Amino acid sequence: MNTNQKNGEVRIGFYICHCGHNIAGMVDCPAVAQYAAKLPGVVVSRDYKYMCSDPGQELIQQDIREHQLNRVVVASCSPLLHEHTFRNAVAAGGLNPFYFQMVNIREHDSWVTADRGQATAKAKSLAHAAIRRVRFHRALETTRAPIHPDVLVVGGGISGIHAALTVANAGKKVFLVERNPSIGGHMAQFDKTFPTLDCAACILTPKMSAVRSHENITLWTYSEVVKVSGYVGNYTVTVRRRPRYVNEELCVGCLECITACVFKEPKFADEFNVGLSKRKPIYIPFAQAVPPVVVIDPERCLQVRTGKCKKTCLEACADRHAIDFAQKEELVEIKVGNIIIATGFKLFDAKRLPQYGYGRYPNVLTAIEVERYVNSSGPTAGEIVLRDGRHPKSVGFILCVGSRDMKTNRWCSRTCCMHSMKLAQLVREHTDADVTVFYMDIRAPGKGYEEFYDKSLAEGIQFVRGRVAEVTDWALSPEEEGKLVMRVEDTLAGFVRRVPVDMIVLAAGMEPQADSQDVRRLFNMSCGTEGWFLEKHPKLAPVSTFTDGVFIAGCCQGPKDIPDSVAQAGAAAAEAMALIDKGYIEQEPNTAYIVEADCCGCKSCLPLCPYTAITFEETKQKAQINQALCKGCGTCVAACPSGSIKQNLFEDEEIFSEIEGVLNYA
Amino acid sequence: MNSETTKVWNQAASRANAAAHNQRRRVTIDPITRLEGHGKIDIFLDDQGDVEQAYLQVPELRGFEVFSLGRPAEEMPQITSRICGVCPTAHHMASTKALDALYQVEPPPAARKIRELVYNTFIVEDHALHVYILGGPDFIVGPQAPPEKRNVVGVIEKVGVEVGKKVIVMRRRLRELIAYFGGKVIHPVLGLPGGVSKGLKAEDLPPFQQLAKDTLEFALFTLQVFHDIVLKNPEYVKLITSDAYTHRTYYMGLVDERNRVNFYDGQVRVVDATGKEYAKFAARQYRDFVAEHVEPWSYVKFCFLKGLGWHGFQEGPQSSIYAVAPLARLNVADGMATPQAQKAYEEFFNTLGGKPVHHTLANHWARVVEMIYAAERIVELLNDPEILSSNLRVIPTAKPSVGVGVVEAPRGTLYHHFETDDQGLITKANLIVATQNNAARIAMSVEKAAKSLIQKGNVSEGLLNMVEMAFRAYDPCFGCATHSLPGHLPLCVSIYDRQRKLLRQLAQPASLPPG
Amino acid sequence: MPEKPKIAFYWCASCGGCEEAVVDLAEDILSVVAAVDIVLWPVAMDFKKKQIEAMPDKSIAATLLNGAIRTSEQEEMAHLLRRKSQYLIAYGACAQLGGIPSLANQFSREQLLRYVYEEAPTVENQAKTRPQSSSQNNGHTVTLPVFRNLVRALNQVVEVDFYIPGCPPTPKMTKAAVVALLEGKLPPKGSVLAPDMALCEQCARKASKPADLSFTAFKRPHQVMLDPNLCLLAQGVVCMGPATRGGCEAVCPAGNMPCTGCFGPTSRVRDQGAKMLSSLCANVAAKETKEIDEILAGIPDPVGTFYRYGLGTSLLRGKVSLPLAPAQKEP
Amino acid sequence: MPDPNWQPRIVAFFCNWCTYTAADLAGVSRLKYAPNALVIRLMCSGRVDPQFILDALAKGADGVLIGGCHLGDCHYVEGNYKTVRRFEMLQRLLRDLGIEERRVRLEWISASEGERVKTVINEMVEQVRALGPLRLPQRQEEWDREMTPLAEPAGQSPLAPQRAAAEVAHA
Repeated sequence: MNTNQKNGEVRIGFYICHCGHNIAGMVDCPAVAQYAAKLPGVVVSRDYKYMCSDPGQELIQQDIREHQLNRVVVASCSPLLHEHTFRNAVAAGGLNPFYFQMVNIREHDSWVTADRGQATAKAKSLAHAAIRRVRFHRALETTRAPIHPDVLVVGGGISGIHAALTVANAGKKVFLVERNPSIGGHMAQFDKTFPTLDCAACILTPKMSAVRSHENITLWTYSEVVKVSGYVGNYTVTVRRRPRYVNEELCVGCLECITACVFKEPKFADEFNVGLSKRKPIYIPFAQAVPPVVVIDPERCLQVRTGKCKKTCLEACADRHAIDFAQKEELVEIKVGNIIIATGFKLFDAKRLPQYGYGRYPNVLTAIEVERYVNSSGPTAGEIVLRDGRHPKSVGFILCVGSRDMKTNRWCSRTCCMHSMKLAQLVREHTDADVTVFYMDIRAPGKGYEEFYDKSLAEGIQFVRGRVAEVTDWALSPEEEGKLVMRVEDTLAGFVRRVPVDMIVLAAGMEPQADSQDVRRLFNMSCGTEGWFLEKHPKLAPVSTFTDGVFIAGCCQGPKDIPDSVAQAGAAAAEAMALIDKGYIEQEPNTAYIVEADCCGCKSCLPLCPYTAITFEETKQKAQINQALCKGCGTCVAACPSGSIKQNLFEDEEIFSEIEGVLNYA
Repeated sequence: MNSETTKVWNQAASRANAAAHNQRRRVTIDPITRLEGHGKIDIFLDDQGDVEQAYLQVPELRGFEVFSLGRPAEEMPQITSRICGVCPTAHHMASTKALDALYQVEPPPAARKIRELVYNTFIVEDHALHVYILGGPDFIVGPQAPPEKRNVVGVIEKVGVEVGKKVIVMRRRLRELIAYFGGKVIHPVLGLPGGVSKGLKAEDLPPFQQLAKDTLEFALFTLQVFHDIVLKNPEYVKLITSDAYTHRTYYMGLVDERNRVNFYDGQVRVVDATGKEYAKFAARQYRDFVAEHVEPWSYVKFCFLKGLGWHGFQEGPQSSIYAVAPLARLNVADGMATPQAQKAYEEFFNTLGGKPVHHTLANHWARVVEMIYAAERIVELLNDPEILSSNLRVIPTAKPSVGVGVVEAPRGTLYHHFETDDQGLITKANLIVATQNNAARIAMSVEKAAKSLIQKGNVSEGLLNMVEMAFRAYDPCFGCATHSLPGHLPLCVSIYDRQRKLLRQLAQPASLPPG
Repeated sequence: MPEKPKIAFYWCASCGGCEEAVVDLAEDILSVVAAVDIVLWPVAMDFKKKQIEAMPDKSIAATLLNGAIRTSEQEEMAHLLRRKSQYLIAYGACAQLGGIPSLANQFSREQLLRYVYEEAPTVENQAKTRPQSSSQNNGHTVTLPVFRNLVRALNQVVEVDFYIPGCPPTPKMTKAAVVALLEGKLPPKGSVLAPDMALCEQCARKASKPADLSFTAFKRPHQVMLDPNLCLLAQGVVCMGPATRGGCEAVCPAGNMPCTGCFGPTSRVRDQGAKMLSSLCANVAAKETKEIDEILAGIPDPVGTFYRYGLGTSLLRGKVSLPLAPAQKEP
Repeated sequence: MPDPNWQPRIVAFFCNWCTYTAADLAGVSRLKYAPNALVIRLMCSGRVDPQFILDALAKGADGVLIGGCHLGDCHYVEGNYKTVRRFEMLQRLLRDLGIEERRVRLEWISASEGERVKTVINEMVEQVRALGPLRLPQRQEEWDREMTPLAEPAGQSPLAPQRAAAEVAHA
């Protein structure tokens, strides 16, 4: 420890950062520095262009040495951004890092204040508060908690799969939990992927089976996380595993049980083919499903529902006994250190825009439906047909369905343009229909995306700029007979057109999962107003959340395409691994503690702690706080009726002096 | 007036006159600050140097009635006890009884008895304080004794250190009993509407029964002391009955169903100067009989009989002024409820020439009679098996509205009157306390004493004590009177000449013991 | 023989309970009295103010002053005794915290005088006469001290060295304090001469309080049969014990009634009421605002409950919107 | 009497995870709002000791704003429930002590609601402006002015004449 901390006299260094023009543009930094210089205890007061820069930090360290500073205050941006930077600088200067206090005069002042005089005054008040406060700071040590090396990945879409594999390949154990009977997510439903038009299955399936076979991955499909407790490095997670009535280990996916099922014909909507085909109560989600085992739909299966069934499936599986109606739902508890959330998105329900006639006109389809049609393993084995079996002569695409629309969702779903152009090309490929795309703007901001747009144009796909007003089957002219007519204002040609087509494809946008709010609470994350999970910082921490050790990847954070999702998944995996390999997490020393000599044992604090960090020491008849369990919320501190609980970094004196400070500058 | 006294006066007077002359008639013996809030007396002389008028002032006020507003009624027994730390039990009990009335609950017998036990214990303890320490010195040591002797030290010299100890120990033990039930003896907490918070454990009874015996013995012993030292001395009797200390006014006090003295409960009885019953009423009717008069020169309000109207500070047939406290209680009662006390009661009136007795100084004797009654009552209560019952509370269910409670404080009748909303939060409070009832008569006593003793501007220490005796007999508590400050009134007399120049100021110590 | 240290007792706006508390030293008081030279004790013995003024400053070793300050005279005495004493000790809740009299700070001087002298049910005063700091009565000028707008604790008028808490303080503490004085074993200036731990420590009911107590209702003492052994808070009755300095040995709970907080807060707390409010309310069970309010309605008088003895020295000191009567002329 | 260029001063206690972050977001989004609110950062609104609120008012704040996570979203599970319970009682207490309820406000603002920080602070400033200055330090000063005659040396004290007389007496 450097001598500065020994002598009683408080010697404060105050630094105000211009942050280029971000602060200096609105706050008179030199004036604030002069003001601070006159405040008691301040021995150095400077303003500087960029405090967070190396020379800026060096300045602090120099002053600590030359002026025997034992307190440092920096007025710059938000502590959430740079508090650690400056603490480290202070430490490098030989001072305990917690003799530092930061003043937020950018996010909370210069950026939000319109008047330079007022902004400067506010900066002075805030600086005054910090200068008074820092006087009471004490030397503190950060505590370290070990990190459990296992990782939980929630969601088995492409993001979850990639995150899981990345972590697993690094030798960490991973639990991958997927709600559906198979992993694969939306990508598994795609036929080809833009802009390269390579087959989705071909690139996804290997990753899926890799997940299955990976020694470090425990795959739990048909399962959901129901409870999360603990904190970064030490989460306890409860997973509900729904019974599929089929023993995953024993089933080889021969599918004979399906043929044997008492239901001779498939008669239930097939989720994977978005209802375009039928399945039986016992079924396999799709050909390449992982795990490649059948599942029994409890809603449909006679045995499960009524217990009255010939159970022909059992006979069919006689040699393996994979089918097991005795299976019960089970709750499994696991311990992990980090959690990656990749719960994806849900498609906008086109029925919400009745003017497009989805659900009213059989030949109005959604993009994903067409996606299944064009897929060779789809309901029509790759044929694009109208509901009456004919091949469409003309197809129209409507973009931004449930996107960029004040009435539904304001945001751009980012993939629909490319997705639609891809389908348009596939439609051309599979049929020789005329294809017209109705768009507001074509957004192709990705590698090879613009080229893909050109290619679409080159292939003779028509692009009409304008939002379709309505779709109707009311023919006004012979050529409109038996067709679906789109009424649209062509904003380039500048007149209203009526365009008759055989088939209409709606590019439905992306929405947060229906249960995103529950999931958010489950993992203690925040949601943006739209319902997408909120990243810790839009630029600097895009896959982190406000809860340490919980990361987000893919479309649960916002609409994005496969490359971005995969990139994020990798990033999330890397963040998790960074923590794991460090082996411990540094805990902010803001824990509460009880001064034993002061505690009267009134027990008022005991019920207040959500982490049961406070216990009652029967022998001493006093309360105690377990520093490892305390998260530092300070609720018990505020509640202790005799003021016997204190909180590091947030002592009463520190806050009272801050109050005095902010009010002191008139 | 005996020759000895006269001699002392004249010496003092001549000294005083000389001094007065030297200092151009502007002498101040200045203890005034000792008396803040504890009352002061201004005496104005005419050209002849005779007393023109005397003002007894109380210069303080706390306004309990006002800051009780909005408070839960059940807190009143504890809040109002802070009116006076000398008689907190009286205020506590008056409020508690007001709460019974407010919630229309009758406490279980055991609770009532515990209240009565605590209350009578308090009366003995408080009376003992006055007899031996506050008022007693006037008689036991003697009015002419020098001031430095006129306190408990002098008393002990006269009656012996053993007795002095006895008094202190007795008081301590009695106060311990109050603390047993009340948690604290100063500002007890036992009172709740419909009962008391704490009962008596069987194992704790015997020591208290012993205490009861000793208390009665002590009370009788006190009467004996009074006999030996006061009544055997014709000078004292003469003094007691002298005109300077006599007022013909109304008297007010609490009596039981058989018109016997009762401190804790009963009906308020008022008799006129001839002893004829003027009124008898229940606490809740007090507003029909009691009214308060305001003077600009004192914070205390002066009570008078409402039916008669305010006729100023005068006695006799025109008077609407009444007295409370021991003498008054004996005057309004037909007797005492216990044998020994009854005996003492009869002796009291026989000696002083029948009812009613108008001699202010007789209060001291009456006080001793009351001590005996209270002690006997304590014995009765502690031998009543029901005192051990654990049935101590009735939970109020009625909707509260108005409640008036009355008790006899050592210094006289004490009314607490509360009105609340449905939640039992105070919407109006009115407090009429002992010394306030007496205030007018005390003022008169002082003026009368002054007039009869100060002539031609002759003023002396002796005079001062005689004047002091005039009000000390009431054992007034101006703390209570203004709901402000306490004080067994130490006195400061300021005397002004015709030009209203301050002529003299004289003071006497109040006489709490230094030890 | 060496001169005995001079001690003074004085009272301002108090009820006399503090004086009685000193008297309640009973036999013990003799030893105290033997060791000191009491130069001022209004209720007990004569003295001349002039004698006090004549004394050199700081010549009184210690003055124990009880009672709050409401009148000009009390202020003047406080200043005088401050000058003459080495140690000025605020004795009892009123001098230390403002005490119950400072509940009056929730009401204006005018409200007070109007009610007492004009509106009280038994007053007959058509002329609306009020006591005056100086009044003429058949040519006699009679004076009274000025009645201030606010009730104040001693340290709001003069500097105070030590505090002895309680309404009233216990004889035990009083003796301990005097002994500490005589032996010169005094804590740092400004200390309260009592334990710095909350009352529960001393309460016989402490062990009976459950570790997971949360409030589904608050009950007023008269509404429940009070269990003489169970923690009063556990019975839903507001007991100020947890927010109140110990030292009285929990006499009120011993009387089967809740603590009302007369010893004031510990040294670590600036506002006793706020702290008690904080701890009580945080432990309310309900989550819906409506239910919360229903439960909290069980405490109908927050000011009187949380600031019974300390309104005058609480952070707000009283009702902040009180109209002030113009400072009166001194007589 | 109120000073014409008076500006409301509001002390704001923001929880680290939601409201403080929202205020950062408001900054990042360059939303302009009134400069009168001065933010003190706490980890959780549950740390807001009622003493802080009273102290802020007593030291010259015209209003106090408490910002926490939405109920159910507390980073510490239930801290904000404790806050709202205290707040309900505190409001009653303040009312009884003559402080308008609208001077103290509790708001749930999540990390994503930067816009709300702007609206709430602007509203708050306006409603406090409408109420006018609280000026508790000045008021308490005015309260104590009635004592000043006695704060001076005894010689000047009102009772001086009597004392003068006394001195003559003993000369």
